Amino acid sequence: MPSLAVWKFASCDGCQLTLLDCEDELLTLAGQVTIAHFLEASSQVLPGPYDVSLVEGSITTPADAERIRQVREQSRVLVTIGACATAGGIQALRNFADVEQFRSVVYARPEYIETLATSTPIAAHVPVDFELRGCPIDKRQLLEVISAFLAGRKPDIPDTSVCTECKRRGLTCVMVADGTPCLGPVTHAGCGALCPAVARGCYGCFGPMTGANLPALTGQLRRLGMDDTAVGRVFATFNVTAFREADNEPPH
Amino acid sequence: MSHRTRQLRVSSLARVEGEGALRIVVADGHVEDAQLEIYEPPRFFEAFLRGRAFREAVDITSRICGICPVAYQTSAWNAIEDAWQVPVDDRISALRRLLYCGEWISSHALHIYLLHAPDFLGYPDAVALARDQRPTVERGLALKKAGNAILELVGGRAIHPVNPRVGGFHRAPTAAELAPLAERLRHALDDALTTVRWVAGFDFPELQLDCELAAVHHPGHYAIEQGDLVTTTRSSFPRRDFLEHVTERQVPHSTALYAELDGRRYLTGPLARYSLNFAQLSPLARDAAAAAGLEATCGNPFRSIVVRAVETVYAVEEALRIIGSYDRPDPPAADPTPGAGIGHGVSEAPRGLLYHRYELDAEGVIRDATIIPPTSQNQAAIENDLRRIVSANLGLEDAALTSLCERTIRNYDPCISCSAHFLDLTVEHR
Amino acid sequence: MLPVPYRVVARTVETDDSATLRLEPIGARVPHPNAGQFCMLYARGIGEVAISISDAWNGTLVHTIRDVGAVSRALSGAPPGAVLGVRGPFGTDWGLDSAVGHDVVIVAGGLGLAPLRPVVLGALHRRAEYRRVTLVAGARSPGEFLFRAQLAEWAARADIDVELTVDRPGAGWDGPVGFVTEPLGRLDVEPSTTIAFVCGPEPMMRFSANVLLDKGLAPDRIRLSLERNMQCGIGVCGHCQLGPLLVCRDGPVVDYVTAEPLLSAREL
Amino acid sequence: MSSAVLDRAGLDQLVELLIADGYRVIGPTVRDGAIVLAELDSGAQLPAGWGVDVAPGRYRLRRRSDAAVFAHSAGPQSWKQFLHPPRRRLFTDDGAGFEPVEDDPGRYAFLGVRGCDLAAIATLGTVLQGTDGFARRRDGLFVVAASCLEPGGVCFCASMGTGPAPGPGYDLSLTERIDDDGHRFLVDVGSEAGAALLDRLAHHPATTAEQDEARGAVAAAAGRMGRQMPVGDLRALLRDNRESPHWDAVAERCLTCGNCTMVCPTCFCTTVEDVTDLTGEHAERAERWASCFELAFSYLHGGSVRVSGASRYRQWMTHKLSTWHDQFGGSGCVGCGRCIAWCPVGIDITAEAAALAAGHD
Ligand SMILES: Cc1cc2nc3c(=O)[nH]c(=O)nc-3n(C[C@H](O)[C@H](O)[C@H](O)COP(=O)(O)OP(=O)(O)OC[C@H]3O[C@@H](n4cnc5c(N)ncnc54)[C@H](O)[C@@H]3O)c2cc1C
Ligand code: SF4
Ligand code: SF4
Ligand code: SF4
Repeated sequence: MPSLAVWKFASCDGCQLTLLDCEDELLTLAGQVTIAHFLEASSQVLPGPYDVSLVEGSITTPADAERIRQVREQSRVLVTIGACATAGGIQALRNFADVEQFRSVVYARPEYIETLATSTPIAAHVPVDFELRGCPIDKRQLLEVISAFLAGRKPDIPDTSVCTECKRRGLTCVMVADGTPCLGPVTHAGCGALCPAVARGCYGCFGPMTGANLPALTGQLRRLGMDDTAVGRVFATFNVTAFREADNEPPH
Repeated sequence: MSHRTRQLRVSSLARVEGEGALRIVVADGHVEDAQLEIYEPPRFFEAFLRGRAFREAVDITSRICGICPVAYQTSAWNAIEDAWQVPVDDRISALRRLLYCGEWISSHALHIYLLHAPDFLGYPDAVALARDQRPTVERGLALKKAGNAILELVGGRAIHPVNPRVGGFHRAPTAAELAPLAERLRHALDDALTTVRWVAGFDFPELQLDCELAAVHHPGHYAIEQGDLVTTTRSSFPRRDFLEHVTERQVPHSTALYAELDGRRYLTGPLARYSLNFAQLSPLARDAAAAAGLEATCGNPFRSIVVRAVETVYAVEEALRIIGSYDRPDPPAADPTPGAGIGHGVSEAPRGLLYHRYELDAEGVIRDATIIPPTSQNQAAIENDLRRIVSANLGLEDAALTSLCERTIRNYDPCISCSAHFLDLTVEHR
Repeated sequence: MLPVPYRVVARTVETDDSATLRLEPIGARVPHPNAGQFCMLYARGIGEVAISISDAWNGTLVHTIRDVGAVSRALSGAPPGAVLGVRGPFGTDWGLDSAVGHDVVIVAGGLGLAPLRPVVLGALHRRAEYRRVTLVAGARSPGEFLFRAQLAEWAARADIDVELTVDRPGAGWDGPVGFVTEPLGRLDVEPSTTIAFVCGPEPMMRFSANVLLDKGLAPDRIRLSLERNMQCGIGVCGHCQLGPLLVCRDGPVVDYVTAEPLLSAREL
Repeated sequence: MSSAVLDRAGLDQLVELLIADGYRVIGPTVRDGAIVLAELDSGAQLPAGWGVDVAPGRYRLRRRSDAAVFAHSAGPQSWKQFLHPPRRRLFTDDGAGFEPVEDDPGRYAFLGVRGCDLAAIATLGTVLQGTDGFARRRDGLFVVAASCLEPGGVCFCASMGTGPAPGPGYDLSLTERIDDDGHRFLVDVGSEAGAALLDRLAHHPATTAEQDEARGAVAAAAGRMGRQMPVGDLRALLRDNRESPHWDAVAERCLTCGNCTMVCPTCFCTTVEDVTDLTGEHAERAERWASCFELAFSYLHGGSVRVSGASRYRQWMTHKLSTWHDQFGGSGCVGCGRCIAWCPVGIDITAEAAALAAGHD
């Protein structure tokens, strides 16, 4: 049986929990793979190498930077799960802030802070075989990725806008019908358009889709009444680094 | 005991949420040191909440913890609404309580079945347990799923719900949308009652808490999503006084801040809630507790699994009650008017009390944030338990003693991910 | 959209990354294909992709597949006995019959030889009906020629001219080095009596067509086979659009009058 | 067949009869701040008294002073949602062979189909008629059309020749009138099934005056379209503008979000999903709506053919107005205006066509 390992770096645990939230499939999965390393769920730890490693969390310490290298060495396939692992997560806000200031808010002992100036995605440290987006990841997508790797096929994880899911669900666009700002047009699909389904605008949990035209959306957000600070804030959350990068890339 | 130094060490605790380690030093038959080490890297939430719009607090603090996001969201809106005295419709409050019940059911079921029960039954995990007792594990998963179904329907998503906002919800579900939940919850109630009977039959090591208890208290009902504070020695105090009573202290040998209540070690969470608010549990929950051998207070941390099961019964019942009398709030949210001010919010995360405090400016921008998660409040009590459990069991082999220590920690379902508030220390691996 | 089950009865390794499968129907069979058509081949649970027919007789289908991704890997690695799904045959054919009485020039680059093999076989089968038959085939390296035994057989025949060339020579290669355009450029072409069949990567097809045009061949005498993303094969999924064409229906084989403006537009 | 007149109660009765005959009646109703298409239990769910204000990238409900039920223009969905659903399972394979999924949505009756949308159903049919999924849904379809008396701010059916009066293809067609004589509908019969149904409804034959008045109103609506396509040969216009710099100008604004294709009543593209479950024992195929704005849409091993936003927008607009003629013998655009309204940034196909026609930027 192929072996599965789950690893945690700086994160909220939500993406790993998504695996345990697969209530209907968990025991089936356990019949298909050996869960060799999954601390949140088991005190049994089997030695590597592992066929598939799911990695949650971002790298924020030198120790973790070393640990991810070891995980990579032991993993045939390495899949990163969630915005922390694929983009550095919300804790990457420090990358753009005055770390001194952050430190003064939380820390009494500055000597420990030097190493924590950045939060970086796993792919900035080791090669990654597949990145599953989301803050948190979507359960169906997680199962799809695992099933696909087990079957040897390409996971069906469309790199397209949330709008396509919104429309397939037959939802009414909140931006057009209500003037509610929505990041759906530039955000990577995957959640199933959860926010428009509750009459709110998408806030970008899955980060930018490839080729997202951020300037065009930003213009629209301004027309809907958001000022520069507000526009800055909506992109500065869980995928802040990815949105900044997408914004710097000229639209194709 | 011979004159020697014993060191017990678990470098990565399993079946806890987040990354922690355990270190015990025993010298000359005396426990010199007992540490629950938190090496979860800090994520600076309090720092980057500064300068954010008040509406963002709900979405951002949710990301502190994927296991109890509703707790973070709730304490956040409680604090902000407290600052501005936002009048919130009872129907909205009911929907919020329903949402929180979902989190209790899901999180308690997770802890009972997937994290804690394997300890009592001698399995490394629930998957191994399922090999021998599949229907039992399936029951736990079904219960957990029922909780998640509430979170998904009311919150829009089980982890980091998207629907809640300061003032209420973006969209309130219709009664017709809620109806199918009731059906599922009726099954869940049976499962929850069975769960109480099941865990009541476990073997519980002897241990009695010796610390103060603190919980949220609400005059109207068993406190979950709002209220003020009650403790064992002090009948109650308002949430706005929280920081006058709770102080945080940095201890040299640990990464976390230790919270103390009026200078004393204290505990929050199921044991505290149960013991302090017992009278407000429903008759069914109290009967189930009695049948499971619990009295009106419970001081054995190992029995917390039973208390969790009883609380699960209560949460399912509450959810059913709320759905049964559901009146769709319209509009789904109150519209807060920002103003300069300070607000305090508390709520009962499945694993304990969660406090938020925000200082807001006239535009509704957060100027300062303080978040005190349950685990940092419980840490001193956990370590004290460790000390005592080790002292009482020095005759055990290292392996057995270590595993007893791990179980002791798991009694508290500590959620270490919420490192909003923890310090970083390079952990000494010996 | 329902595939017809076929069994792999033989698998021949062609190159490092490609293999030829012989498929036979298990029950029902798809209609007999014409040279140049393709099928949608389904690897169970993995996916379905367009693959040209590289030979066919009596219900048997032969496909040559290069491993470039998950589906093509599963297909090209399918061992004898494996069951695959087949839909088709789809698309236009090379129209070999219309070349009766003409010189036939076949230009293949890399895997492009697969869909062209039925042209060679067809012409040789009714050899007397065609005038001169020439095959110009190129590969990146000597080991990357498909159907090497068959190529040698053809090369030994007097009734077909075979010109092989490689981009990168390797051990044991003493033939020409360079793109197919070089031997093609040396070819004597009689514009009024020649029909050319070209298949390979898009740039290779464009360069080859240019060489042929330079030799005076009219664009409507040059045929090539196009490739676009394909999901349905029956003109309803929209993916294979190339300007006015639905390649699965109006192609893959089109003449250069049609293809030229489409291939020269960027990102069409 | 001569026309008839139905009163408001007659319309409710029409819905009742259709349901009694076993149809699933789909019609307009108000939900989530828009007039959507959904299954109706009764005529009471129709959007009585609601109108809409529509502009590029903007749609708002508006209260009307009367109780008209069809006085609104196209909403966020089209009938495509039902005839060509967003996701459809095609076959399953549990190891014993391919089992087609013959989903049976039941028989639909569409209520309130506009001229543009009636044309769209025909256009979609031209493309998809060979697929059993579409055929199953369209066969046995009962269509109650509605004349457009209040074209919206983004409508241009008149310049596409599809409205405001519904063309052929309906069973019954209604023209809604409200005045001192009350709320009523002029009914035109388009099929024997329509005639048979009308017979069972309380109605009276339309007088010539009633007919003239209603037809005059419809004809007048043609002059009130919010938009129009530039006159001339659109097919040639697009074909000849493949290399126009204008595509880059649109690309600056276009989000490549795909909304325009999703709301378009004729955009038919799909992507096939071949998936397995965790055990690998169960395999299945489904198709879901795709969009030519998606990068993967044109993926060939090694990369996508259409990467730039400009090429993707060009593909879409050219297909709608030009290459559709080559492929399917007609226009892919019927002039409903949905892509204009539901484009989050309000990109307007008529304005882009006009810019190309004007040949400048
Ligand atoms: C008419 C036609 C005939 C072909 N004949 C052959 C042949 O005889 N032998 C051969 O080896 N290959 C042939 N191909 C190419 C073959 O279809 C692709 O190599 C194959 O689709 C790659 O799929 P993949 O999943 O392995 O790779 P990936 O690169 O992972 O592709 C992912 C998906 O994109 C699509 N796709 C990618 N590349 C192509 C492509 N070139 N054409 C169409 N769809 C693509 C498919 O849907 C595929 O499943 C032909 C293509 C066409 C259009
Ligand atoms: S609501 Fe948002 S996601 Fe949905 S279509 Fe509109 S812009 Fe796109
Ligand atoms: S913000 Fe909402 S719509 Fe956007 S990705 Fe997150 S859940 Fe989905
Ligand atoms: S034209 Fe509008 S709706 Fe269409 S892809 Fe571009 S931005 Fe989206």
